[in-house]
Amino acid sequence: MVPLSWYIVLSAIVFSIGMFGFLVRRNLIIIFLSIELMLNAVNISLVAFSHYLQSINGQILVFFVITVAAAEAAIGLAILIAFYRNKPTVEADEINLLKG
Amino acid sequence: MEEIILNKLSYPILSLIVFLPVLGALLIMFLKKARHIRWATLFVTIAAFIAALPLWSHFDKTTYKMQFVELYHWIPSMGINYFIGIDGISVLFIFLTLLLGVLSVLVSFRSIETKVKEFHMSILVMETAILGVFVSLDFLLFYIFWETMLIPMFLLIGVWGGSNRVYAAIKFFLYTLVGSLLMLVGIVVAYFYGGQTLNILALSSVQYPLHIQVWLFMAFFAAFAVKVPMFPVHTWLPDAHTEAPTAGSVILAGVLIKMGAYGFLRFSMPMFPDATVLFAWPILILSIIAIIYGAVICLAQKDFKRLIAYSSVSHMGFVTLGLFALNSQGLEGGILQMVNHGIITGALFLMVGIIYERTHTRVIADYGGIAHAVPWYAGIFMIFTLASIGLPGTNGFIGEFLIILGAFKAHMIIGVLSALGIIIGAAYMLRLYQQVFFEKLNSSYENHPLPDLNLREVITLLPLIVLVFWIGFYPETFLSYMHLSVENLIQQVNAGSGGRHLLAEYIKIFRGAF
Amino acid sequence: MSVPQFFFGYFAVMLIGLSIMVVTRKNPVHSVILMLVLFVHIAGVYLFLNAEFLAAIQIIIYAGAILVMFLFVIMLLDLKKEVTERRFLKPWPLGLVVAGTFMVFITAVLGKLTVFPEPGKYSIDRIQAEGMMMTIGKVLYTEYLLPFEIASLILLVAIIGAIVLAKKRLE
Amino acid sequence: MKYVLIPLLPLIAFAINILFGRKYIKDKAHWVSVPAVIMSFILAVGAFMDVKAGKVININLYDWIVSGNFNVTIGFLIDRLTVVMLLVVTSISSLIFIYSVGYMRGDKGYYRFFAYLSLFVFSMLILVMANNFLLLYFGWEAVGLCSYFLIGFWFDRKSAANAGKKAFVVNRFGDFGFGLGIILIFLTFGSLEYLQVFPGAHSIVGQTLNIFGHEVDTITVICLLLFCGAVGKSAQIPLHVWLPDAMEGPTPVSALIHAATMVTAGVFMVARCNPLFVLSPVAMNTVAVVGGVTAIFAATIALVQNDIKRVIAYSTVSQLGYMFLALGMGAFSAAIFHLYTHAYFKALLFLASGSVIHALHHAKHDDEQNMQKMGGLRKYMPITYLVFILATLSITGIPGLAGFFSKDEILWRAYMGGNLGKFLWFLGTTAALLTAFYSWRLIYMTFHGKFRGTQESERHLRESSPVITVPLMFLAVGAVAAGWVGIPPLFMEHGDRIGAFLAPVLGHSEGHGTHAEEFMVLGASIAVALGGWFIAHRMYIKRPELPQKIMDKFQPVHRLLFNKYWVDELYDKTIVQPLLKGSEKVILGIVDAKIIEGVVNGVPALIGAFSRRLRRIQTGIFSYYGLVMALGALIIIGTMIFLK
Repeated sequence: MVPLSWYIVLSAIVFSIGMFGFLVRRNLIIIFLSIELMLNAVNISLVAFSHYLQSINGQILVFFVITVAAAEAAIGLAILIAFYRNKPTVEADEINLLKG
Repeated sequence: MEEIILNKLSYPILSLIVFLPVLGALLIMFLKKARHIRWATLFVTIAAFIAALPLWSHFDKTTYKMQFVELYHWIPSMGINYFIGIDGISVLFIFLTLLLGVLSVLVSFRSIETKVKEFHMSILVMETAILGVFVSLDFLLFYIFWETMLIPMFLLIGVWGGSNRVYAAIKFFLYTLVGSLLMLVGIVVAYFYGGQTLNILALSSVQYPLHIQVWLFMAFFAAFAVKVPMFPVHTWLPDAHTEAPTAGSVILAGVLIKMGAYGFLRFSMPMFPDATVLFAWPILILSIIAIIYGAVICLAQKDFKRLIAYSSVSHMGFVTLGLFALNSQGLEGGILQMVNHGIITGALFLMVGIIYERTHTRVIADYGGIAHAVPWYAGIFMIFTLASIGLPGTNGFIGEFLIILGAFKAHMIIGVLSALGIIIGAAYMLRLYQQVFFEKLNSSYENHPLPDLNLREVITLLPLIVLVFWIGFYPETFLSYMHLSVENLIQQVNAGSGGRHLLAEYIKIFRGAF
Repeated sequence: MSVPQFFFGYFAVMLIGLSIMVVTRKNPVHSVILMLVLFVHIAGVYLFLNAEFLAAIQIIIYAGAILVMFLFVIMLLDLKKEVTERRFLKPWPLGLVVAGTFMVFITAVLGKLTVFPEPGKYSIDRIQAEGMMMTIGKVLYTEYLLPFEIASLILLVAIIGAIVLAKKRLE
Repeated sequence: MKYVLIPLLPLIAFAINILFGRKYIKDKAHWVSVPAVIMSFILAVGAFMDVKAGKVININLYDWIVSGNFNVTIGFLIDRLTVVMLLVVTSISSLIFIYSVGYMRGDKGYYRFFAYLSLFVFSMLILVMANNFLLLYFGWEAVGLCSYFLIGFWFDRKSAANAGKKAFVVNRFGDFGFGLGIILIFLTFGSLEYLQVFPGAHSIVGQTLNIFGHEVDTITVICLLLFCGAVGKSAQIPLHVWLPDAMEGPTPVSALIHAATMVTAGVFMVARCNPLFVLSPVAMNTVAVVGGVTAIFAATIALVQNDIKRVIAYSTVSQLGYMFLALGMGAFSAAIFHLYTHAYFKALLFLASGSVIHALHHAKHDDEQNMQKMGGLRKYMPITYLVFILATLSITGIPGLAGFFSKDEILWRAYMGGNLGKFLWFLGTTAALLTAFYSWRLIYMTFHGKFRGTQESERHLRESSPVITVPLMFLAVGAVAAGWVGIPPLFMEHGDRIGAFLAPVLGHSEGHGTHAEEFMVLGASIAVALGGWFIAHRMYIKRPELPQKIMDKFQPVHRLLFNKYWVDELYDKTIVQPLLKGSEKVILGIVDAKIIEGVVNGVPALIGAFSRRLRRIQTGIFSYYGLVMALGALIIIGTMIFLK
């Protein structure tokens, strides 16, 4: 039998890798991919809990996470396109309009 | 709850008065033409004034209790109510606010050309907020109104002000906000010490321990002293006044800074009687400094509006002096002087605004001899100058005399020093008058004729002129409202466990410390 | 080592390896392709956890829809220049340390997770008896009806938003 | 009740003129004001009859200010003292109003002039009729205000505007003390009404006040504070500086306000408060010394002035000094008597000099008030010359004329007042000598010799019109005959009728001197009057070159006197300039701008500087923000793990 903690640790590792990608990559598309990666890492743990606790709620939650992920990706990429029209770059450190 | 008399009229009159302006603001949001907006605002302010007239006739002068009270539960779980009412002290300020509201709209008819709608909405919202402050008997309600007032004023100064308006607006905002936040802390402390209620009347009857009183008094003092403004925290006032548009200056001088002194009367004194007695002396001394300092500084002013602003510092010094003399002459004089200052300084700012519309300069040296060109203007300005100096027969005299009498009662030296301010007051006002109106007509007006007052401006000033003489010759009309409330207040202060005795104790401790 | 453990080991190694490759590739197209492989492996993990329906969803939605959208976007944006430039921001070692420490913390805490509450009523046998679709459907349309509706609304908003944002401004 | 109309009529006239004068009434303003003041005069005569019959009228109109135990009414008290003042004020006002019709004709502020004059009469009447101290203060300030308006009547002249302001502010210094005195009276007696304060005065004898640890007699403090007000209003040392400058106003104003009525308000007030003053020897002596010193001080300055109105102004200050001398010696009725005679002859002097100025003005004389540019006017203006002579005879104290009786009574009373009194008598007699000299000097320089102006202006010289000369003649009658109500008992049994009339209010003035002494005093004053005349005659008629010689010989003394002892300059250097400079440089420049604003702006500036540094962290790149956020989350998680 595979213990639950293995899945959790796997999830944590994948999440951390996704987080690393999110924090340090310059390319915005890969940053989005990293976000997807983190979401999926969470999904793994959710499904694992669902299985081991014999509760269906975890799976339902994954369902919603996928929904939100899809919406987020759609909006995010749309913003990216809109932004790209104004300033043709997808590099994170060249987008500094927050500085005001 | 025996301290209140519920509203006996068939409709909630206070709520009506307070919220009429803000409803008016909603109404004018839908208007497009500047002309319509101006007339609609004027109509709303006049309507509010008329709506308040029953207060005048139905007011019961034979009691000190809160009248026309409206009391509804608001957030029962925290003991917060919608609780409003007035007594003999606040009723005068209601009328002053309403009157100056009308006049400030009238005077802006021609001077405001940009963002007319927003301007008038700001004025109306501010009127509601100020009225709310004067009627609130619940701390949360009070605080909401108190802070609401900041925003429209900030906008008035910052958007329609003079050249340095942004600096002045931010300065005004920061000063008052810092004070208010300390007061908020004080309110929270009072809430927990006073049995988890925010009812101001209930809190006034709570006996706080002395050290708590001292801390709370200081917290409230921060908010009120900035607003008054008292001596070391007065520097926002000249900037704000100078940069604000005329209507803003009028409201600022006329009622807004009265809220600080009103706070002393409504909160500091009845809630912390011992601390009040304890702090009376330092405040008296600060007041004396404000009186003389404000007056002396006026001698050096080169800017028309700034001079009047600094004279406000001096006059408000008289007000705090009277209040903290803690006897009936001082208190009544102080309250009356608040009204007087609203009338006189309000009028002076109106007059400066009127001439500024024609000349577009505030530098005193740019004027000179204009009495030749605008005799009516000069005459009316003279009336307000004399009232400001405190000449007998004008309202300024009654207030200042009572205050000096009260101060003299409190201590002779204080009385003598305060009277000194009157001498310098005459000097700077007459100096201003001479430089502006007398001597040869300034050559710059020979080619550009300077039109005298028009009908609208005369109508704007007329009520204030009437009031100057009315209070000057028959102040009893106004004093009679406050007699009992003031007596009650003095009793409350004295009911504290004899603060003078405590003061002696403190001095002993203080001496022991060295 | 049992068979499940072996398969878990395989999936774990693949997932971690693929993840690292996804976040380190220079060319985003490569990343997306690797991501596709990664999603398929995740679906495999789901199958091991008796979540067949989610495994299918994972393939269809993530691999089939979202990743394709990424590809479209990459092609919409002409990204030749970026490929040749630096991959990471300047303080990337700090990011590495943060992510690493985070991983250590999480594993340190969750790895020791032992206390289990009472098992729920959806045992594997019951689900198999009733059918996966039936079970999920029942819960989703009864207990989770409101969230479900809200999710649909979010999707609607996302659709509209994406269209509004991405379309060229009509002059 | 009808006596309320006495002050009210001029007030109505004022209101009508100021509101409608500019557009409608214009040069008919006198038709409003003159009848009003004449009506007041008639009513005042009625009041005099009533009071003479033994009535004391005390009317309370309404409560003015009520606050706690403080209560003051608007009310009038008409007793014997008031009535005398009423008659003086209304009669002289009536004459001067009529005179002004001619004098001010053609001035573009004609309506304004009459409005202000009416307001002044109203205020002055309130002042004398008040039945309490606060209303007295009201009138007191109001006459000051009118004085301000009227001195600065030709406000386009900078000197006039300055003089008005100076008068007002200097008076404020006096009023400062006066106001405090009133407050102290209230705190001591619990009331401000004369009829409650004066009877109670005896009860507080010996009561003391603690001022900086010193126990001071309360009544003395009260009296000295009240006297402060009198010093300001009646232009005594050291607040005399405003009165000479006040001559910038039109001449009728100088006559009415700065000679006959307003400046004597201080005398009236002290006399009114005599029940208080008699209880404080210190205050009485102070009053007497200030009066005596002022009398001689002002007389010396008048010796060398060249401006015709300024000479008369200093003469007024000097005469007011006499009145205070009398008050201080306890001779209250003598002071009022002198006030009354002085009103006539001094008003006459001013109006007559006004007639001269008027004539010169119409003759396009460029320096219309400088006596050095006059001379020989006798033949052009015989009536003016005649009344001038009469007034001068009266003021110098030639027997039989008004000034003689009143001045003599003062000197005699002073002489009887112990050592201090003898000294003051000596001052007063010397001042009388100087008075005689400068008065005759004025006449000789103005009317005798040859005209020193241009020939062009000489051709236009002529006597003023009847509207000016008729009031002069009336006043001349007063200047001659007004004193006949106070002939000393020495010459006539029951001669001192005014003293007897005022006795119920001001007390009897008992003297303890022999007839021989009285004759000596009398003789001395007649001698100095003639002596002064003689010297002036020698210097200005017989040997006209003499004044210049003396001037050269006593250059420093002349400079000292000509520059009025440099009192103005002293005040300017010690009070005015330090205040203005201090205000601008120190308070505004340093305290307000640097210290307070420094603290206030310093704190935000510090925060600002700090945040400018801190702002560099804000790169605007969201990844960095994310990094920091993750770091923060990590720290929180770490603490939670390791603290458990």
